Amino acid sequence: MIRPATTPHATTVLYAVSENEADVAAPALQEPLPEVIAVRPGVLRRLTHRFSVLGLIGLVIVVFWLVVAFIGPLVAPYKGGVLTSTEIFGTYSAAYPLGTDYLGRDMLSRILYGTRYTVGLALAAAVLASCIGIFFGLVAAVSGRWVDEILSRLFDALISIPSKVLALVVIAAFGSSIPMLTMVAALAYIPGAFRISRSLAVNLMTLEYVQVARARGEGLFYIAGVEVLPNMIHPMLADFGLRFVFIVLLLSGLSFLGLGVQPPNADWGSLVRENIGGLAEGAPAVLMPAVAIATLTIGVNLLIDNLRRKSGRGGAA
Amino acid sequence: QDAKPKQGGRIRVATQSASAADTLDPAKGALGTDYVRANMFYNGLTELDSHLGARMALAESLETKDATVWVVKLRSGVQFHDGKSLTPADVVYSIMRHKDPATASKAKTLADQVKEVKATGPNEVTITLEGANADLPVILATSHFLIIKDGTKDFKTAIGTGPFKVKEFSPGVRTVGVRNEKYWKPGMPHLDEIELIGIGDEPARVNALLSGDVQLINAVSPRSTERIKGTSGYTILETKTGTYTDLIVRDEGGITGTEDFRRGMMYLMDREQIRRAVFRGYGAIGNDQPIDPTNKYYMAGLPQRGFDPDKAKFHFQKAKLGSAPVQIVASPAADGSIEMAMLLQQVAPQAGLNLQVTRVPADGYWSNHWMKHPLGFGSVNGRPSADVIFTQFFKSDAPWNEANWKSPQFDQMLVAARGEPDDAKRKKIYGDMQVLVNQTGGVGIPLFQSSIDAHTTKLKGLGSVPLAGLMGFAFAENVWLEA
Amino acid sequence: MKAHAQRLIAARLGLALLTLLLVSAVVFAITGLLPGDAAQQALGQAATPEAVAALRHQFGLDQPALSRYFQWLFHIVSGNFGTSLSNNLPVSELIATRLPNSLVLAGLTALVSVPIALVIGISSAMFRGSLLDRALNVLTLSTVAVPEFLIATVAVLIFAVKLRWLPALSYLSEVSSFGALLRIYAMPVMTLCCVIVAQMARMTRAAVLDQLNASYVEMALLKGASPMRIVLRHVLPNTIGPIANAVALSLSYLFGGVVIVESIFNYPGLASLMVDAVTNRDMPLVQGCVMVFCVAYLTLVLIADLCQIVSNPRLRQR
Amino acid sequence: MNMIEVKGLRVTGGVAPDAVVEIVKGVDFTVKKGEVLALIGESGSGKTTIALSLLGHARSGCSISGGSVRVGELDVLSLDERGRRALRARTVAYVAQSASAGFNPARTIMDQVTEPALLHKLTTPAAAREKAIGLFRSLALPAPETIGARYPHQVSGGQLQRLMAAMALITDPAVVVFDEPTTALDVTTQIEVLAAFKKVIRELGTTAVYVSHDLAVVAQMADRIVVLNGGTVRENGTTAQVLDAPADAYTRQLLAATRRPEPEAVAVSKDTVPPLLEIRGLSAGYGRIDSKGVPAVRVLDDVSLKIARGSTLGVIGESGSGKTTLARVVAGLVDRARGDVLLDGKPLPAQLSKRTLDQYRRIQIVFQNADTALNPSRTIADILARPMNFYHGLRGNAAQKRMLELLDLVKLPASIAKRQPGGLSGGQKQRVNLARALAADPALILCDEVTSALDTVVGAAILELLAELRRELGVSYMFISHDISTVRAICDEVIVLYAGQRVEAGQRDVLAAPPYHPYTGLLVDSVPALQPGWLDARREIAGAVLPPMGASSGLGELCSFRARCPVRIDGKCNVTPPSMKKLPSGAEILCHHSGAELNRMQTADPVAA
Ligand SMILES: Nc1ncnc2c1ncn2[C@@H]1O[C@H](COP(=O)(O)OP(=O)(O)OP(=O)(O)O)[C@@H](O)[C@H]1O
Ligand SMILES: Nc1ncnc2c1ncn2[C@@H]1O[C@H](COP(=O)(O)OP(=O)(O)OP(=O)(O)O)[C@@H](O)[C@H]1O
Ligand SMILES: [Mg+2]
Ligand SMILES: [Mg+2]
Repeated sequence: MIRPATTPHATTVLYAVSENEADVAAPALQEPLPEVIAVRPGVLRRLTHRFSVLGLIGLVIVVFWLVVAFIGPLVAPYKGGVLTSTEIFGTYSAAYPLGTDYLGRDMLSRILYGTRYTVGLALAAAVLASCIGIFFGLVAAVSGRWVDEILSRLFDALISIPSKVLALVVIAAFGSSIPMLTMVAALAYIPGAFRISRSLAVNLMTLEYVQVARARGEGLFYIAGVEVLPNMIHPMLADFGLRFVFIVLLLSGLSFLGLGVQPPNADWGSLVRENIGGLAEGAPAVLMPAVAIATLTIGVNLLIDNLRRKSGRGGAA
Repeated sequence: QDAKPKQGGRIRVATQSASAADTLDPAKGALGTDYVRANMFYNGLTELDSHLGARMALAESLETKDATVWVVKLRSGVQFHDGKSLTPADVVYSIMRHKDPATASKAKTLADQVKEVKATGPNEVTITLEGANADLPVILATSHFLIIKDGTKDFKTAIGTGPFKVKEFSPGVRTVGVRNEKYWKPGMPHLDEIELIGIGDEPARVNALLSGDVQLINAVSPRSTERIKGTSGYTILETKTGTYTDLIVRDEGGITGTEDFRRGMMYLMDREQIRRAVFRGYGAIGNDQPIDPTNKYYMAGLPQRGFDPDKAKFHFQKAKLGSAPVQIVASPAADGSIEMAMLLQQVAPQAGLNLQVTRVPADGYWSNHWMKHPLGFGSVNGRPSADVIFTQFFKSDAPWNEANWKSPQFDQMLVAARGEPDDAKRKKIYGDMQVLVNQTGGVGIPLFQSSIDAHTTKLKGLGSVPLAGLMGFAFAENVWLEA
Repeated sequence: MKAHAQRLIAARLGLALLTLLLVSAVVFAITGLLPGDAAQQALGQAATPEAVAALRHQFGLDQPALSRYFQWLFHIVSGNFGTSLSNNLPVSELIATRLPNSLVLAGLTALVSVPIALVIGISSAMFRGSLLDRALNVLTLSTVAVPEFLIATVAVLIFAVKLRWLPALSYLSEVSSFGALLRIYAMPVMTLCCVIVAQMARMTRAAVLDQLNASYVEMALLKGASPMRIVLRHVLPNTIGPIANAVALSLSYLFGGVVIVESIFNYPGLASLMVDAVTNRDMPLVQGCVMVFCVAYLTLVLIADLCQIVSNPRLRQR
Repeated sequence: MNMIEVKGLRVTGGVAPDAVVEIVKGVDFTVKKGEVLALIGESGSGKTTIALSLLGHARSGCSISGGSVRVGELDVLSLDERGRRALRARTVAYVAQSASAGFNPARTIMDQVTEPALLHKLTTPAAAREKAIGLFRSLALPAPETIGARYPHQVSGGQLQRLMAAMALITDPAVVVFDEPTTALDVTTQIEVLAAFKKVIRELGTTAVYVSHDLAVVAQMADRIVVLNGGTVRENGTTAQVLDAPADAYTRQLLAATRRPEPEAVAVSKDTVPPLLEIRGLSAGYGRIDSKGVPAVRVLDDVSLKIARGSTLGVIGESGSGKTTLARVVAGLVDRARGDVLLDGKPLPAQLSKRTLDQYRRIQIVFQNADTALNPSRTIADILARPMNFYHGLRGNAAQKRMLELLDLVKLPASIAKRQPGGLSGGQKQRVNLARALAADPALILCDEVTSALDTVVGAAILELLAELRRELGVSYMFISHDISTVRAICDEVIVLYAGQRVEAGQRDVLAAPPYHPYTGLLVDSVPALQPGWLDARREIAGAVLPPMGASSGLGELCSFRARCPVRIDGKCNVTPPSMKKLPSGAEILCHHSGAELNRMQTADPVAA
């Protein structure tokens, strides 16, 4: 039955599939747990079992970049901002495996140093945006009419302010520090997360197990946190993947507008941006960070898609 | 360059900036585009020549005895675009309006030197200054002081005397000027039409040139020059200017006010490296004083300060610099400042300095950051005269006294130089002032940037005026298209 | 159906007003946090305290923020969007010159991207899990993962500088023929497509997949319908609602989110006008632009909902 | 001649990494031309799987792994995709279990009904429409000319089921497969649908395979019966033989489950005053509440009832009559517009938030749909532990112990506790549901159609369990169902709802024999009897035209059943509201007829059970 409350937010429907998928497959994910401990050598096989080839690729990429984010500066051949070469936009060479940038700095080191900004910042912002969005989405769905209406309108208002302009304003007002950038990127994507989580939650709220909990006299927080939230995690994860991509892009867009991470550090988007002059020569300085961004975002999405796909298996059981 | 100019044709010119704040009001001009636009539609009493000297334009002559009272004879037969003749009233209005705060003139500080402007004859205007200033003809050549019609308040269009007439003006989008058939300079302008646009993104600007969409661009990054020169049919034009991006060590009572700290910072600047890495050689090494080598008052004998971390360390120790991090604020608004800050940051540990770069957005930089931090950067466009630059940036009470540098001796010398009719003596005074600024001024001027324009080789007639690129923004009437 | 749609539109109009009010308040509040104001910005380096004060007075900035806000609000209600502080032109006029451009760009992009996204989304849903599905997935992801300024610059390098097929700038004054229009818009539209196709395609895929699980699909299969027919005749009518919503969300990006494309192609749209307005602290203009974006967004969402109603006989009935 | 020949059919389910299970394990049967074969068996026995294989189709995740299926001259399994497409709907047509799910909600009915004919290029669109209208008519659909222009949601479930049959028959297929076409319907609707099906099958002489788990239904429709269990054929014989002389033990078990023993009367202390739950003059509904306190969609209208401590109240009525709403009002999930609800004689606040913890605890609700009533992301242990913790503060070992007790009580293995609901069968889930309600230690359990979604064997087990719990724990039930036999089997008292009105209330025995309210009569008569020919006999009376009636007028609430009432009185039922009457059996009814009149009319009915 189509309830009036859900019609303006048809996005829900999109994720309904995975929701069911998630429901059904949950036991499949849960049950083998005790065995994992018992059978050590099976871990690798189990891993390949749980992820498809593409998912495995995604996992490898994500883990790789996470590791780089942590140890990048340690393994970088040169210190982050050191000017080492007189050649700008140098090409691949033994001394500078990924060439040099517009000032003659080692690109590999720049990328290694930049990893933690892109990965960390985007991840933090995406997590923050999703968490806050989900929180308010749940609040709106659970508390009903009034609160819902106000929150929805407020986020509608926020969503219609272009994110780059919002970022411009906030950064101009508060300066561009890492926490600020995280906040801004999160702020830009909270309304989206809110919309989706709200419509998912509104649908879940009509389900009978939620009604049972209400009839039991449970508080709103319990209902939101225990009955509703776990059942919308999978579609939200899928949403998180794209959101992550958009945040990485927003950050690079900010660097276009001259906002962004403080020098000499630079996130990958800024690296692309500051070296774009070398594009005509096909300088690695501009290509490599772009490749890094692409691999990271594709990796994250492959991984997440795969989590869901795995969940989908055995749907008819 | 000797070829005879061809008449006709249209070109499109892209400068580095355009915004909804674009204006046709010369007083409000803030960006290169505005200056170019103003020079297309208006004329000044004087104009700059290729040595930054003043050449008569709307004024037929400009005479003074004491550099305080100036008598201007207006050129006769000059008409505004709407057919009205140029009269003293127009000149009076054009100059005096700068003094009214409501005009929001960018040249208000300069105009405040003017005591009064009066029509003293049918073709004569007398300008009385508050004090002597021999540089007035040069000042009057700047784009803010271009002559508009008496009483103009509405700048939706521009009624000037200039070589082009407004065909279309949409702020932030484009300006189209068509040839003024009745222009008072014989044989000028050469082109039928000029379209002026702004492309903020430098690579996009270069690409627009190389794809043939525009014929002339300015503010080319030194890193793009190789590419442009390497493409047949295009070339660049380097104009050495007095424009500089300076390190400001501002006296705000803290350590940045101490002589030693300042000196230390100056020694930390690796000027050669800045010139090479940041500006790819397009610039002249500076010596922490604002007069560039193209200027006739440049003092050549001043010993060049070099990169010397040891000396810097010595001075820092003398200044009792601790290990606490020192913030340095840079912004894309001050061209090259971020790179300079990063280079400084790199070498700072050698001198025992822990420098941290804070980049702030270009947006709002001038009102919110410039001169508000102990360590920061400024960017000063070349000024037509030594007097202007000293007055605006180094006089003790100058509003833009970047380093908050107070030197009564300097102020006295400034006044003395203004009133000094003897050019040799003036040069001597200016030389002393350069020494003074170099020793204690508190600004580090690593180099004077060249301004780089790029254009198709078909475009001829473009010359250099050391003020800025695009012939000191006044290229419009001078260029023509070779078939 | 009419009645239902009318009721929906009426209710939406009411809510839209509320949203607009909220937006204006939010914008006013956050721009209030900005350091500097229009007067300082207009004077730039020449900002001396007296000059700033005089200009502030002229702009009315010396009044308290709240009273300025209500004044502005009052003017809006009487249909007056105010005058831009940075160039003294009426805000409505400034917007009116840019809005058609933004609409054309958004419209053309929608015209190109929506069919592409639908085809991609539908084909990857139809061949779920196949090589094609994965390839399309990676492809759309990689286009969206490349920063748009890079895509735009690469496109310019190839098509304008190297091949000279297309102009590097979007010269609207030169739109004289359809061919010229295509040439001028080709690159901006292509760049924007790269940005928005992925999301729409993914949403379409999800929506179609959702419906493919429905039992009427199995029934259609048992009627002997071919997969193509099932998707086109059976599934699509049921996915119009969610797809329209996804499309609306993506398209709303085409108004305010295209600063970069506008600045690279020198395209005179609303987004760059708004960025300028922020830079100049030109509050009336900022507010005007945000109002337009908000209205555009709400309209898109409303259209999406109407699509959903039209496509869903259950909703149509009520 | 055999129209259908199935030999050694094997279907496996599950994809490689998961466990592969054989769903159908070598099934053989044949159907002669023009014969109706019934496939019968409990849920999950592979009925649908076999039915689909007749169309050469296996659901995603399943595959046909062996055997052969011949339909006419065609070897179905050896056909390629195109061949199978050509077969489907052309040679073998399928009528699905749930018509409402089988119809595309976004397209008109006519569009979908004529689609097979057009798809296979059998006729022109115009001719197809003509034919469809003819089929609508012979399937006794109302307004056959125009019904095709409607959308699926604009017709009732029973009509939709008949429309689906029309869709199947439009191509004149050689074989029609009916997959539980009436399981989702009300008894009253089921009768009409069955009759319509029977008529067209007979008229067209179609060969049919009829899938069902309801022996009584099958008895009406089939010539032969194949009994399935666990993917194998247990028995294959003529209808009469299978029903009268079942050869297989499993068949006997099935038969036994339908013939439920009359429950032993539980000693209910009648003198407990006040009753555990009392409802007086309750009105409720959904939507915006107007100034008079009447909701926009009014579902319940002036309903009163009492449930004594330890007793069971049955609530019966067709789909949409407001049964679930009643339960929700009691649970506090739906606001009431008017009336009082008393628990133990004390008023129960309408709003959930105003109730006390004890009130929450004492009323527990068990929903109809076991699938959606359990949070799929929590384990059974979590689900059961929550009410114990919430109401009784039980934690750790004590909770663990209590949980095991509960599982034991509902006859579930303790190993189930670690699983999530997705891993349980429908019957198991329903037991967990029940256990969760019991965990609260409630006084009243509202059971909303707890057995409707289950097959007879499993359903019977749940009912058994309910009765046992009642004996042991003394809980009371409000037992909601549309299945009269179930209600009769376990309830002490019964109320009958029609369109939100309580049309009859009384002891369980009121359902046993006339007189009853005309609506109750219709319900009782519609329950198929386990004897072949019952349907044909019954059709004769039910098919009779209703007595004519003028336009309604008058004040107050008229009898809501008057539009369908076979014994309505023009000038009375459409003018004055009915009054409450007491029948000799002690039941109260809302009708203009007296008990005697009703008795006369209803005993005249030859097939009244
Ligand atoms: N896609 C699938 N993958 C694996 N097993 C399946 C799949 N679909 C159904 N099954 C299993 O096959 C068995 C038979 O299912 P089927 O639907 O044929 O039963 P049925 O007799 O029609 O039951 P019901 O009366 O509930 O409709 C069940 O045990 C079911 O769990
Ligand atoms: N949330 C709701 N909003 C509006 N109307 C509703 C809502 N829920 C149910 N209804 C309507 O109330 C009426 C009674 O519904 P209810 O669920 O109580 O019937 P029921 O007797 O339980 O039927 P079933 O046997 O199908 O479960 C129906 O007409 C239904 O359409
Ligand atoms: Mg089945
Ligand atoms: Mg119900």
